[in-house]
Amino acid sequence: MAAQTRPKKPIRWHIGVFLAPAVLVYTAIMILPLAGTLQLSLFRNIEQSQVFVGLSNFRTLFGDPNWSVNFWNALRNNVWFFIIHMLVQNPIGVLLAALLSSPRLRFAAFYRTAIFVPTILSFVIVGFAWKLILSPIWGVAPHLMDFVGLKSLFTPWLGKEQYALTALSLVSVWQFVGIPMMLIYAALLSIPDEVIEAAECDGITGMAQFWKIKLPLILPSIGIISILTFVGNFNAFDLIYTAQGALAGPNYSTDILGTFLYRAFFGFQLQVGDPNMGAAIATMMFLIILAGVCVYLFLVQTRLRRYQF
Amino acid sequence: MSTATHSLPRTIGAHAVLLTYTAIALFPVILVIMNSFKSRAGIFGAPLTPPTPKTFDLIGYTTVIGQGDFIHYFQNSLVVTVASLFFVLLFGAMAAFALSEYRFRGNTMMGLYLALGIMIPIRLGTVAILQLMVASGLVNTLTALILVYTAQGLPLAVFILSEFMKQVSDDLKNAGRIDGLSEYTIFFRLVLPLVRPSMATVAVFTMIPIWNDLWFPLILAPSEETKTVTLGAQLFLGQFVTNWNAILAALSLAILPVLILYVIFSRQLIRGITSGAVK
Amino acid sequence: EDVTLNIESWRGDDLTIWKDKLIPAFEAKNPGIKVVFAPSAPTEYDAALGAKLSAGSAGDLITCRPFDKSLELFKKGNLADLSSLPGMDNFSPVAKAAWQTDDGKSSFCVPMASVIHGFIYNKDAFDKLGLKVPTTNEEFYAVLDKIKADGTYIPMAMGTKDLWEAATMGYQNIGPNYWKGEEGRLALIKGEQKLTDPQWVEPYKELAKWKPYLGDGFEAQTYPDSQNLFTLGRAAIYPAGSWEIGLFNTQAQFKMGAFPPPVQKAGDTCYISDHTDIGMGLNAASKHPEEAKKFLSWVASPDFATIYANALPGFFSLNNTPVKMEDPLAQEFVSWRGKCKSTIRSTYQILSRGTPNLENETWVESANVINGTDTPEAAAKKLQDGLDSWYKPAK
Amino acid sequence: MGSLNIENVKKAFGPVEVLKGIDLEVVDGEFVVFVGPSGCGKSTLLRVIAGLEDSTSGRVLIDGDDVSVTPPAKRGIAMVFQTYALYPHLTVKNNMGLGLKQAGTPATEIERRIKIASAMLSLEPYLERRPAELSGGQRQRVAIGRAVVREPKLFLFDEPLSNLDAALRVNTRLEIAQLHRRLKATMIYVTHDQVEAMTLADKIVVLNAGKIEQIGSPMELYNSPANEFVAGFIGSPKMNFIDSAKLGETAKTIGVRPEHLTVDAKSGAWKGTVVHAEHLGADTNLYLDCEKAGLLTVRIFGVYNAEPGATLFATPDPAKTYRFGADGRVLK
Amino acid sequence: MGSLNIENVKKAFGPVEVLKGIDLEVVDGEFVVFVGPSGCGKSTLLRVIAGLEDSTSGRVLIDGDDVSVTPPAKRGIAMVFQTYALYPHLTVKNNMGLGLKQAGTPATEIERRIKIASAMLSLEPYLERRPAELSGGQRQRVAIGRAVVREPKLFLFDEPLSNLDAALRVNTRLEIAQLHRRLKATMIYVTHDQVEAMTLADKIVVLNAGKIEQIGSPMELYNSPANEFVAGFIGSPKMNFIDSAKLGETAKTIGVRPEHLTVDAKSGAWKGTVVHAEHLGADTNLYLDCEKAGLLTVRIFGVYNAEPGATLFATPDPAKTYRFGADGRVLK
Ligand SMILES: Nc1ncnc2c1ncn2[C@@H]1O[C@H](COP(=O)(O)OP(=O)(O)OP(=O)(O)O)[C@@H](O)[C@H]1O
Ligand SMILES: Nc1ncnc2c1ncn2[C@@H]1O[C@H](COP(=O)(O)OP(=O)(O)OP(=O)(O)O)[C@@H](O)[C@H]1O
Ligand SMILES: [Mg+2]
Ligand SMILES: [Mg+2]
Repeated sequence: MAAQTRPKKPIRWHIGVFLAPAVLVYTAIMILPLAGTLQLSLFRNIEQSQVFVGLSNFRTLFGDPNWSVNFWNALRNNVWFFIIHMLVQNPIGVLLAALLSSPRLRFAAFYRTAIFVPTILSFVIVGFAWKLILSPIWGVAPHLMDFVGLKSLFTPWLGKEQYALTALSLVSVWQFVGIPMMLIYAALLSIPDEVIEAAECDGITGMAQFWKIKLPLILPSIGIISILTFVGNFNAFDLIYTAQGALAGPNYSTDILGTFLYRAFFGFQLQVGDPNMGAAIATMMFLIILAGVCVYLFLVQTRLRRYQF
Repeated sequence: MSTATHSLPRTIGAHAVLLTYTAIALFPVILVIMNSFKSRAGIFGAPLTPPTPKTFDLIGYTTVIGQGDFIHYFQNSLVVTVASLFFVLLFGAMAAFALSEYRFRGNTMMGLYLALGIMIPIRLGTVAILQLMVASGLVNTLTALILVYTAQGLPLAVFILSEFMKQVSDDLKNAGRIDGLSEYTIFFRLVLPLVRPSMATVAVFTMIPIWNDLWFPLILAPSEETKTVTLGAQLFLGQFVTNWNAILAALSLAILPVLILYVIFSRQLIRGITSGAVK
Repeated sequence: EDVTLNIESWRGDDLTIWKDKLIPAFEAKNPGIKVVFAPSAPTEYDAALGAKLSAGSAGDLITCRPFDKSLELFKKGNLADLSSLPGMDNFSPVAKAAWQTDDGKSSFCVPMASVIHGFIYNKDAFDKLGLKVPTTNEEFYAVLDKIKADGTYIPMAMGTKDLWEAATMGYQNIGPNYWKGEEGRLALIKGEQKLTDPQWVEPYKELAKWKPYLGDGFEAQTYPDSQNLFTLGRAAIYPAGSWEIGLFNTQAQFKMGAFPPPVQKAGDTCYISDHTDIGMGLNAASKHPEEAKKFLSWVASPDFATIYANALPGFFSLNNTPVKMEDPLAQEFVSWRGKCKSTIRSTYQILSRGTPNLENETWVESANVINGTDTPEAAAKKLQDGLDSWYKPAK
Repeated sequence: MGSLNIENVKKAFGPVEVLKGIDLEVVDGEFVVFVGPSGCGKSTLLRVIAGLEDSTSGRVLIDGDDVSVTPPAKRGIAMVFQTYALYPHLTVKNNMGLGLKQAGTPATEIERRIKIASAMLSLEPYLERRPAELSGGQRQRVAIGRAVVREPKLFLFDEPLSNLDAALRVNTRLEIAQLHRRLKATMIYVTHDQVEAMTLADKIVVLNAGKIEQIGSPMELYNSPANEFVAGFIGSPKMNFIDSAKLGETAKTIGVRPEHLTVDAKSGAWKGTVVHAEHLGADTNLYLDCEKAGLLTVRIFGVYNAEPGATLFATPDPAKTYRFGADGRVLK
Repeated sequence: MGSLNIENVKKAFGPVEVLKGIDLEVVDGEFVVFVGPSGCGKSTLLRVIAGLEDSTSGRVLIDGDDVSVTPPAKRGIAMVFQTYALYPHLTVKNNMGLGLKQAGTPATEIERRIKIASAMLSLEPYLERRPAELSGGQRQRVAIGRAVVREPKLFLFDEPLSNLDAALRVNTRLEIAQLHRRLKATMIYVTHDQVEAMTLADKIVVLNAGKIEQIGSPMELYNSPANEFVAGFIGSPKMNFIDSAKLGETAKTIGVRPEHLTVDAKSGAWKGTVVHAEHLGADTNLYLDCEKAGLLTVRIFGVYNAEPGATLFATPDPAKTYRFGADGRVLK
């Protein structure tokens, strides 16, 4: 592009300096160990030594019904888990952020903190608290439903195959609504007041203002939230594990890729961990998530316009 | 903005929605805390009523306190969380700035590379990480935890921060360049202060999993000197599976510190927002 | 300079006992050796231990799960061979079987305790309703019916949410009476019997009958829920493992009794699950193997057995030297060893080595059967099919 | 239809009082220009009128109704912001059309109005661009266009032409004047440009430090300023103020506009030395250092050649000399 | 020290070519003003000089060195942005001081320079405020102050006075002129204000649609514009262009500046009707509709009363009449 007479650009060392610490720590402590683990998927432990077997672990994973049935089940459940988050968690998060960011709202700090409280709790606490609440024995949920005259609708949700996954997804939504809320809130606050004021003068108020002015300006943040939800959901493990155990009962109805991977990799109860098959599952999870992230990075993100304020 | 831009029904509506959701968000937490102050019979008999003189009982707390040196565990957690947070935010913001500000070959690939970390649970790398720490003699030190958490927190931080950094006005950075500021100064003096709200957001996101993590303290630093609060609490959670007084008390105690930390950060966040939103 | 030995364990519950009783007793006799009991949560134990062993940062002494889990560690070279450890001969071959190679040649963990299954009941409730302890199936259901009809108590406290309750407290508890303990278990391993045989399906049929006697919403009832239901006096019978004794003693405000799993017909031989559950091995990479062995020898001694069994009623010593126990309920449980034939859980040895894992599947299917989502026959067939897919016993 | 009454409006930001009691009456269809030094509160007053800022006290009435709690959207106003405040995500066309679309105006009508406005503002080539791809002046024109298409009863313009070049500025000024005549809308217009103020206004309001100094038609202000401030503010170059002490007059200060001084090489009232000459083409500004009167600016029509250092005599037009008392007020 | 050479610089945004080959030489210490219609590329050219925008081709030399790859920070320049680009999180004082602090200037020296600059720009009361708490004009002054305190060898000003009131504008203009003399720095200045351009510039560069139309001293441009565009652009009100066809001349167009027409009620060259009279105080603009010459603007010094509809005769000064050919160029 430039004329030949132009001198070469000097090397921009600062880019390296900015990247170096993160890249070094991250590579040494995260990427190398993980790569080491994922390559196990190409090996098999035979007589206490690792033997290269190519893709045969993957053949087992997809060919052997003992593995494939579980894998597809976990994947299906995981997709449902994700759908619920996208349909419930993110809209609620956006709604709450939109309400919170309305100017001069009283108690905004209180609401924001309160709504974020579940997000800061550990899975142990969340799992435990909700098991207690939904437990038919302790009776909080039936009590409450009695209160509004819906007691007849109560069932032991966490114990029923048809409800357990949805119930847990909703618990997870409850826990994580704070994250989309905070991100959107930060994005909304960075919209200049004057643009909003111009809209007020233009007669674009209330809902219309949200849809036509604010939403387009926070779309990049919504994009981020969607991809973070996707990544988070396909990596999810802890909540199911603390609430339903590693076997993700009843009858594997709450089994997602994370729990499936955990059982395979680390073993469970009498089941001895199989790092090779575990690595094969992890590789599949990784590829699924990577595909999603690439779709986002290369198809979605480049199309979302960002505005500088 | 002015009162004229507000309508009363809309304000009431907003409060109604927020209050409802606040109730949903807080209910389980309040339930746990409330019942932690009740006797066993009280917990089961009337879970929804606050402690009455008859059901009030601190037995749970007396059981829990004195189960180990919790002040010390707390210090450990604090050191680990704050130090990791510092490095995640610093390194993460630096890398995010490089990715969002400069166009260079491999920019997107570098972004993707730095995002790989959120796609695989770091747990899977445990053995290699542990070997690394054993080799470098860092087992049972807080440094090991700080390193791991820093690595673990970076991908998300870079991902979110680079998005927010793209919103900082070019003219502003250019004004800095014209003013003779080096790229480093532009980053530290101009960009960092302006993305403070998102830094605070990222800080909160990063802090939670670190504070709540069980696995790495268990593997890398389980010794009495380096134990974290969560690990300490988990141990006696296991111990009292059926002692609900103790469990509820332990849960309540576990909620407190992280709540305090969060409130501190969110203060920062508000301050960041009010000073950063100046356009 | 004192040598410090670290014990890896999943028994966080025993922390105080180790700290206050066992370790001081050992240290008093062995100056120069310090012992630290460092438990992790049961759910994390195996994974964490595996990682630490691979990386070389695990403690000197390893608490052993029974059978394959520990065998695997031994095969990998993580556990030292303890066949010649002084004190190993204090244990019967049956006791040692859980921590031996398949050929029985090498032992790698010192057996510590076993647990016995049965039913604990609320004596006050039985007295109030005028019930007699059941010995046969018929009596058992009669008692359950009466409790149900009365309505004051939930007849039986068990939930299926945690899965393993259904398998361990249900299937493994009553099963030995049907498959005749060791006889059936070994035949299964040899391939002479199948899980679809009547003696293996029958226990499921019984479990399926339990459903009406369980509390409302038992599908979502967790193990601690069951414990609480019983100790708060809201349930009359609790399908139990003997490890509950310690806890129940402190929590229940009523008198308790225990009975072994009822037999099919009066006069039948009774079988009980007396399951070797916990042992202790030596980390092959330990820097202080001599001191550690000294400690293990002490664990194998009757001294240890006495302190341990009394401190933890319900964990019964496997030592040949009989241990004098104070707790009446524990005495009741252990007395069944004399009346009935002992066996261990059917799925533990060899059969859970492959994929699918028979133990895990048994958890899931036992819960399914009680929940009514699978018939006993279907459940049995699933289990056998799974087993067949990888287990080819030499005939 | 578009009358405006402002009654004793005050506005403070924290401890700083920015508007110190403004009273103003604007009749329907009037074109009112606010002028005043930078920071005197012009934008703030506009924002109070628009309802974007609460006044600390006082009332704003539009068409006789107190609008203190009426949202901006319901006040029937359009505003051009000093900082443009364009919607960054919308094209120029949609920036202009959004308000109309929201109001349910038919698409063809929207199209028509945008066409007219963009022609008037020479924006046609940029209709599909986004604000970030426009130059400063182009953005400002979009902001004007956005207000214009809505045809409200009350326009608020905050320095709408400051970034335009002279030619465009004259054109746009004429277009605004025409718009004013055509729509018969009331317009309130903030500007720093003397020409704009003088040519557009029916009435100029001179603000200073949050207070109104004088209200009047352009020529009223030019010819009979109420006080020294207004006299100095209206007219460019600024009126010369001469300390009377030196001249032996009764008034505190004597004021003469540069255009009301004549120079002569030979004789005149005040003898001085040329310090600097500014050649603007159509006229020339001479800066004379006079013995008696101090530094004087003299404005001469056409090109006038005077070398710095030369001696010249300046003579004021006695009919156009102002006398100010110690309080700054004009003495008659 | 501060010379600048621009050689055939081109700049395109995607398909749109904004600068179409600019050649310019600025000697050390010169004051150069860029003028041109909105959107013609003035800001873009400044940004290329500053190094904020890569030119598509061509070279920029500062002091003879090709700075194409020198980062802005190393070019020894200061710039005032059209959008101000203040640091929102810093106080006025720190906005001005940051660059100096970065350069390691001693604190007392920083303090001193800020003091001088803020006095010169009347910013003292606002030193502790943040940009959001300032009015438009105040922000603009801060932006100027930030550039001024650095005393670089090359200043770039992008419409630095557009938001200031007349008085302040004159003052600041004089201060900039003084600064220029004192620092002997080179200054490049974009403005739409004729007075600023005429009074400040050593050399005015007239840009149009990405090309240079003419370069020259202010009076050169005023007296001998190279073409119709420059003639129309320099001088306000704009030169009258009369279609020669109606007058029977050889040139395509005849140009007469408004100030070079005289009016008389009785006789003159072109008879016309008064359409509108603008009273600016110091002078009056008359719009005459002439039978032969079309609509003419006449600028008259002082107040001139003419009712719309009255008949007047306008006469051009033949010595100051321009003749343009079909290509727009001046015919001599
Ligand atoms: N990022 C961009 N993408 C596309 N076109 C652009 C971009 N920036 C500027 N332009 C166009 O380039 C042209 C020149 O812009 P520039 O800002 O240099 O104008 P200017 O002479 O400074 O105008 P003004 O006096 O209005 O500030 C304009 O027509 C503008 O629309
Ligand atoms: N948010 C605020 N907080 C504190 N002071 C403010 C705030 N906004 C404006 N001011 C101050 O109020 C005064 C009036 O500001 P305003 O914007 O109305 O001035 P203006 O007359 O429009 O000036 P300009 O001609 O420079 O645009 C200024 O001195 C300004 O510093
Ligand atoms: Mg203003
Ligand atoms: Mg510009």
